[in-house]
Amino acid sequence: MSTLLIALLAVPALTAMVLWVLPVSFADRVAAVVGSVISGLVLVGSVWLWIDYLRPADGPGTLVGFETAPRTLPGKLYPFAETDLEWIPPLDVRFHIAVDSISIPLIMLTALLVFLCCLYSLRITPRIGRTRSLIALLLVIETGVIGTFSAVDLVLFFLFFEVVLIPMWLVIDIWGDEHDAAGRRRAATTFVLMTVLGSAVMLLGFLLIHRQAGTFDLEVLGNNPVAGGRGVPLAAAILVALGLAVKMPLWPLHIWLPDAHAKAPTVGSVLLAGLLLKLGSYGLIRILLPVLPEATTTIAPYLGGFSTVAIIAGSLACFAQTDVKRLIAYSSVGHMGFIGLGIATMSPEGLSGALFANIAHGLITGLLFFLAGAIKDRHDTSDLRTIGRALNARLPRISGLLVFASLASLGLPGLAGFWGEMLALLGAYRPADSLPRTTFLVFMVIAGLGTVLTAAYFLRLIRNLCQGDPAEYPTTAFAVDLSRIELLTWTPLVALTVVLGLAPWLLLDYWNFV
Amino acid sequence: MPLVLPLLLAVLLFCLGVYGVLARRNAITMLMSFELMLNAVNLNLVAFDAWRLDGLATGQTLAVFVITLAAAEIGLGLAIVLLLFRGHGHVDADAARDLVEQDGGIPAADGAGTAAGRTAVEKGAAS
Amino acid sequence: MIATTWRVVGVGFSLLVILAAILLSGVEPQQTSFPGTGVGPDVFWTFDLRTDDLTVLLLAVVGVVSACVQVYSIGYLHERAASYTALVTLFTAAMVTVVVADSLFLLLIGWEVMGVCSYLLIGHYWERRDARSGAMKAFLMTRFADVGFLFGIFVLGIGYNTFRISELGSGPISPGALTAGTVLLLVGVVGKSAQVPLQTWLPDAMPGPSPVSALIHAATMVAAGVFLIARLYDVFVEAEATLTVLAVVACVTMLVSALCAMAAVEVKRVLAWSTVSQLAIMFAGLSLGTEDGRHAALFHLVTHASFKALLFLCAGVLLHQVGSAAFVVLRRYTRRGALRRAMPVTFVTMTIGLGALAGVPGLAGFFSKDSVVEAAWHHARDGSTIGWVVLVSVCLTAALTAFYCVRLWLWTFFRTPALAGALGAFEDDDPMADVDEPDTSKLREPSWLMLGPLVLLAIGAAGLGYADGVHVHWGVALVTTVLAVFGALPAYSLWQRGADPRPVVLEHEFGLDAAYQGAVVVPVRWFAKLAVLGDRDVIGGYVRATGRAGTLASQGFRLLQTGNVQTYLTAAVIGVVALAVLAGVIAS
Amino acid sequence: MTITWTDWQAIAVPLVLALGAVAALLVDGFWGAGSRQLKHLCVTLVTAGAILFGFAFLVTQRNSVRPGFCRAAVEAPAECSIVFEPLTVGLWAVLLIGGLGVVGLSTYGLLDREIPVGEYHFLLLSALTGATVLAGARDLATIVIALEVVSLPSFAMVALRRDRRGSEAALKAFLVSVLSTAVMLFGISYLYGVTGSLYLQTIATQLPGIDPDLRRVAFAAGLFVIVGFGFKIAAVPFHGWLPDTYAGAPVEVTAFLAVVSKSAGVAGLLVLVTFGVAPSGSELRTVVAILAAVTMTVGNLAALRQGEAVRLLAWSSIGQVGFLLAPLAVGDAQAVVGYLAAYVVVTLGAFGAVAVVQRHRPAGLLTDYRGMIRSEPGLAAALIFFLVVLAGLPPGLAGLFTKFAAFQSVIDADLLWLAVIMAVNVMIGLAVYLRWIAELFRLPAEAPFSVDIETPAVTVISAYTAAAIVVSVLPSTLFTLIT
Repeated sequence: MSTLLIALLAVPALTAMVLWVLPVSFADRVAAVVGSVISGLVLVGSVWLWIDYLRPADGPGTLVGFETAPRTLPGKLYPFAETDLEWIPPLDVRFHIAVDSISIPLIMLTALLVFLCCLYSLRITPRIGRTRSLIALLLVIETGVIGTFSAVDLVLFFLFFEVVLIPMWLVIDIWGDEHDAAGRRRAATTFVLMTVLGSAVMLLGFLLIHRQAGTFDLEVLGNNPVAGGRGVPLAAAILVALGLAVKMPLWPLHIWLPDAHAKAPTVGSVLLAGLLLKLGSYGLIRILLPVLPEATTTIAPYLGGFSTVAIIAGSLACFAQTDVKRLIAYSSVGHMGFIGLGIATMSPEGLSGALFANIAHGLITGLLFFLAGAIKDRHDTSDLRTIGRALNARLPRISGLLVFASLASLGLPGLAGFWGEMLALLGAYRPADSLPRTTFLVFMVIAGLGTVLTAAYFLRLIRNLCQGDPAEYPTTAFAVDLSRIELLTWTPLVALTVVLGLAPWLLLDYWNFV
Repeated sequence: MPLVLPLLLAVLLFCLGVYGVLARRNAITMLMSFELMLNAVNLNLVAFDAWRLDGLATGQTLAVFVITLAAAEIGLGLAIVLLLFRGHGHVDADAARDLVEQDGGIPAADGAGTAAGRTAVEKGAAS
Repeated sequence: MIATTWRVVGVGFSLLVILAAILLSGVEPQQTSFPGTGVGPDVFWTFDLRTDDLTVLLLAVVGVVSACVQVYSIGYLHERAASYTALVTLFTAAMVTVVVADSLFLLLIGWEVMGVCSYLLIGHYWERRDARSGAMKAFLMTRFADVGFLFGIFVLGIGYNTFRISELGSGPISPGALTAGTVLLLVGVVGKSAQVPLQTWLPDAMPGPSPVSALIHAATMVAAGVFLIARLYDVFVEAEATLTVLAVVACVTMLVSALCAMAAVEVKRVLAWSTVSQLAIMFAGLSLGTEDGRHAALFHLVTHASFKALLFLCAGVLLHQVGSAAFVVLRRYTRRGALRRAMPVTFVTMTIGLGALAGVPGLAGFFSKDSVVEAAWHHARDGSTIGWVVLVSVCLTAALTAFYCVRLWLWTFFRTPALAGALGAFEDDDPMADVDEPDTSKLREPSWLMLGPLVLLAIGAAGLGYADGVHVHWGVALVTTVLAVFGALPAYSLWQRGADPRPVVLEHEFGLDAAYQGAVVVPVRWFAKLAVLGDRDVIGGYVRATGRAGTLASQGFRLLQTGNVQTYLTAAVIGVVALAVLAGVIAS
Repeated sequence: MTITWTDWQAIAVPLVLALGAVAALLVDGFWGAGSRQLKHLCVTLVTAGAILFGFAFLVTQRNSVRPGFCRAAVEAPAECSIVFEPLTVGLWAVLLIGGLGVVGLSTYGLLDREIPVGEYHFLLLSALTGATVLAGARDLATIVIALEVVSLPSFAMVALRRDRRGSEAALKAFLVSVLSTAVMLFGISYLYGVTGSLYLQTIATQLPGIDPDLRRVAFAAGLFVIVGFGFKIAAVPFHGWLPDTYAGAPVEVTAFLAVVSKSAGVAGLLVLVTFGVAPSGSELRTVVAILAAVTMTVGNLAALRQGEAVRLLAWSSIGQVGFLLAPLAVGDAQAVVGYLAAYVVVTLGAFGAVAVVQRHRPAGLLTDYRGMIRSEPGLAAALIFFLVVLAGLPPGLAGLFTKFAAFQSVIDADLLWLAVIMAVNVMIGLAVYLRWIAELFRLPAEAPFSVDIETPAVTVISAYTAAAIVVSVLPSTLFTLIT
């Protein structure tokens, strides 16, 4: 029984309830403050959890480091802060949550992004108002995401996976692009329907696993994986992978993503890209690899192939985008492709890379979407052609940050985006022994070219948006460059991007797979 | 008498009943057709009972039940038809169509219904 | 205020680098351990540093050049100075990182940060179209090459089972992996150092501020390629095939770029091509695979750093004071020697620089180039084909270099005795331009902040040749000098006739840009459209069709709801029959 | 010698319900000219009392097995007509919950209409009696009679308002139902002919060893019986009457049809499939599976474009039945009962909320619900919760886990194709309910629905909500209805 972890789950959800119970006018005023405080507490709690995890069991001393960190099977859960309660015995479902070095960083990322979103909402909210509900929904999403990252029971995983759907749908549907009501509704509905179909398919996979192994418990399943690479295990692996691929999203199941991101409000985009996509990749690592190792081997080349296509197709699509939020959304497709490739290699390098890229992408794309939102708010459109060029002259600081975030996103060594992609490629250079190496070498080369494409479209974005003759694009009368709240919100993201880029061992040390 | 004769008759009766139900507009005729169908059932039951030499005469017992049941149904049915007549002035089953959906559904402007998959992918993005 | 702070930081950092070089010189090679990290059982890397002679040498070069550039920039650049200075400092720091790294990944960080800094600095004047596209091109081409570089790191690191540079080369590795790894590294080097076939970005990077060009061409970025091969020389020497490739690339590059330089009509562009050419000479030296060759290459690196930095800073002065470095513009100011007279220091230092570049005996370039030739000669004498190829190429290049140096010098500072309008004269050189004389009265030397570095570097360009201990192989010296004279004479003769023939193929720089445009950029655009169309019309089409099918089905089912109870009954009976048939099918 | 012997406790609940029905009628009949309101209260209390007795009985006897009307058979266990056993407990619990819910629903709204209170409750309890008997019945004769006892009162209830719409709705339901009875009886007659018995248990033992020539007859007969129930539960293609009848009947009666009548049908079908005509491995189960697939798909798809709340609920209830049929097809009683229980609770809740709105906005369009989250937050929140449970998404865990159980039983029975269709239908179903939820959230609304909701309504809907929340937090209660 771990009070801390349960508190991390319960506090945001309960706060959301309280917010909804409070009278509207009052709650609208205090929502952002309450949300910031609560999500700040959650952030502190999650960091505390991490420190707690690193502290060796035998009394105080130095934290665990690379040499001392235990070697673990890839993706397998080594539970910490465990809570295991009986819940629905007839269905063999338990309320079993625990965390380990794979999930805590993601939980910290979740807490951080939600905290920043709440903080951002202190000053900047969508025009339509209804701040109370927005903050409450953000907190519910936080619960769902943290729950997914800490679920040990497959059904619980599925449950938390679904928790975020309706809140996110509402966030897009209500607070989305105010100029395009039909479009935002469509985007929201497409998002929620595709995801729900994916998760239902994933559930089928879980049930097949249960039929084969007789349990939903990841801990047990990790110790006794489902053997066999054909038949039922294969079907289970395919179904689970399909379901998670929708969420991730892997090409060609990504079709919901550009619309959803483009139409969502700023905080919605940030959470969608920063957190929700991670649920898919986390699931692949946590469920597919340790539970269905042999079946995963069978599908890994296909997973890798689709990921590689995602890298190329996502990057190429970015070239033809005229909407800055859409462009960033498509860039996520490419980046998630790297994560998929890393997972598909089933090698320690690839997995660590995927995990690192998860975190890095959350930070960087979060920042990018914040910036895109800021630019959109200032111009009342996210269309590149309408916004015009020469942002360097009009909004120098925001523009500078955009350049920074773009560079980080294109995988500049020394910033967080690099290590994950580098390790994914390294994993593809030397995939697990059971996988066809030549295939993965081809993937590696194509993905490598994908990094060039990534660089190219980001440079194109910078060129078309930040640079240009300022004389042609006069300064907007009341456009403010980088307000205080924006600075406050984005600084942590920038700082962490740099810190993780220069000191990857802060995370990599603890993913020490065999 | 071979078993097949009553069975055949029963099938004929039943089909006649089905035809009546489907083809006749008058509600009372329809009720009568139902009677035909139920009587086909009774015929079947009695025939099987005899064929089986059932010591408990289950089939015949059930036949009695069915007769009762038919009476109850017709009773209620006639009451409903009466009500229909009071309201509509006729007893044509196919003319009672007040309850058909009137509005033709929701207006198309409300996009949510059709949004199951309609994505505005790349609206003008290629340009 | 912020700009001032950054300037202090920048200059201070450069001085610090120099100080470090001084302190470290002569110290035993050593390594400093830093924490590392890794994944899995056998991939582990650290962020170790190392210092040895090579480090010290490069540190000194980097420190001096960047100090000069920083000081020069104070006078040169005024707009957006803070970000500019910060980036230059970061640029220097990145190069220092490359130089001191003992970890391939740390090296890669420096390597790519340099790329980004160069991108941002080339695009410093982002209002200008050529600056924007040049910057983008520079970054993308080097980035492309860096992918190869990264893969090379993979191959070598996994092959040797270490990512520590000092441990590379020791230990077993399969010949295939060795060759593949080194060739892939070479791809990165080719991109970074702008060798054929990735040479086109460097001339296009010229819209950047001149001091940045000086930094890129002399001490950082392009020099990093040479440094890397020198650093990993043990590994490269093992891989003969790679060295052959390097030699071919170097020889082709030095000739091609020298030819391009002969046709360029802008001072900075000429200098850019000459950089490519000179770097190729260094690579040629390295490709010999001998200790002599390496030494010669590094020697040339140092001298080249001084005279090329000098030349770019001089070009910067021209740009700063005159407003342009194009021959066309400069020629108007050369009438009656205005330029020469108004800016004597610039004239003299630039002359020294060009002399050094052309290999005028006694100046730095002369010695260092000769040492390469000599190393090639020694190697060729031992029966190596590579040696011969390098020898011939470098000699030819010497002649070509002399040609374009003289051409540059004459056309910039001296008035043509002949009338305008001769063969190949500058097209937009209007004969009437003689009439309206540009106002030369305002031409004057820039402030000493800018001249100081010039003088310092000029001293280096003149004197560095003696730093290595005077060692002249008279035969080689004679040959190269004669060749240089042979190269210089036609240039003089043409100038005297007022002619400047520029073959189309050279003006178009062998058409490589157009080829890349057609082979890479256009297809990528096509594919981008295809990707978007595919998303919209194929994948999205399926999704939309699903939605529409759902709607249609919904409508259809609603149509079946006629309100007629007999319809319902009929449907039900049909359903029963259908189920019966279906059941029959299943049962049988 | 006794031919049959019986444990009278086995039929205690139906008996009390029947007595309650008579009592309600009597109270109404002898009331005189007193306060109508008081009379309503009295009748309601009588009805509720009878149902509550049923609950009490179930709670005390939940683990016992009590056969009724049994006779000894040769070399076999005794054949019984009614058995009180865990499955019966579960089904009765669901039915009684539904009945009580409808009674609660009828506490507001009835008084305003021209609906006779006494008759209404009499019919309600009668139908409930039939339903409980049906759930416990173990022979075909009892099943048929019980089914009629459920059906006939329902039609009377539909027509109770005695207007044009009511009579048409009743006629449609009636005609379809009579046809279904006839078809079912026709099938039963053949089943009897083939096996020589009406006891499910005997039929089940006889069927596998049957003469191959007769197998096809038996198969068709079983099919007819199942089809008969297909009418009752409105499985596609026997569903045509349902939307019209739902739309024509008073909302309370609609709720009754959707909850009690439908549950009774499902209960009967469950009994039939698991104990009699379609033993494990029978091809008839495949037919049921196909019915399930078609029903859920058509129901959900047709609901996609509905603009009226009641019709949307009608179509969605067809979709829900499809989901119910899926575990039924594989004979997983636990999943069926769990699903049914959750469905009953939230359907009642949804109809309760609809009843409140419909009283003031008779058109009952979805657009009438626009912006209710702001104008009537409590009611809207409850309605949203019910819809979310129906869709099977968090926070509606009751719906989620019952769907989950359905998936599980289908997967465990190797019907992957059905599972995939179910997965697709989860998506379509969500699309259906989201449209409604979206309306509720949409702001600003021009004239949002806002009234003072009557206290009984608030109480009843709160109770449903509380129940739904409880089963959402502790979904295991749903599955422990059958121990």
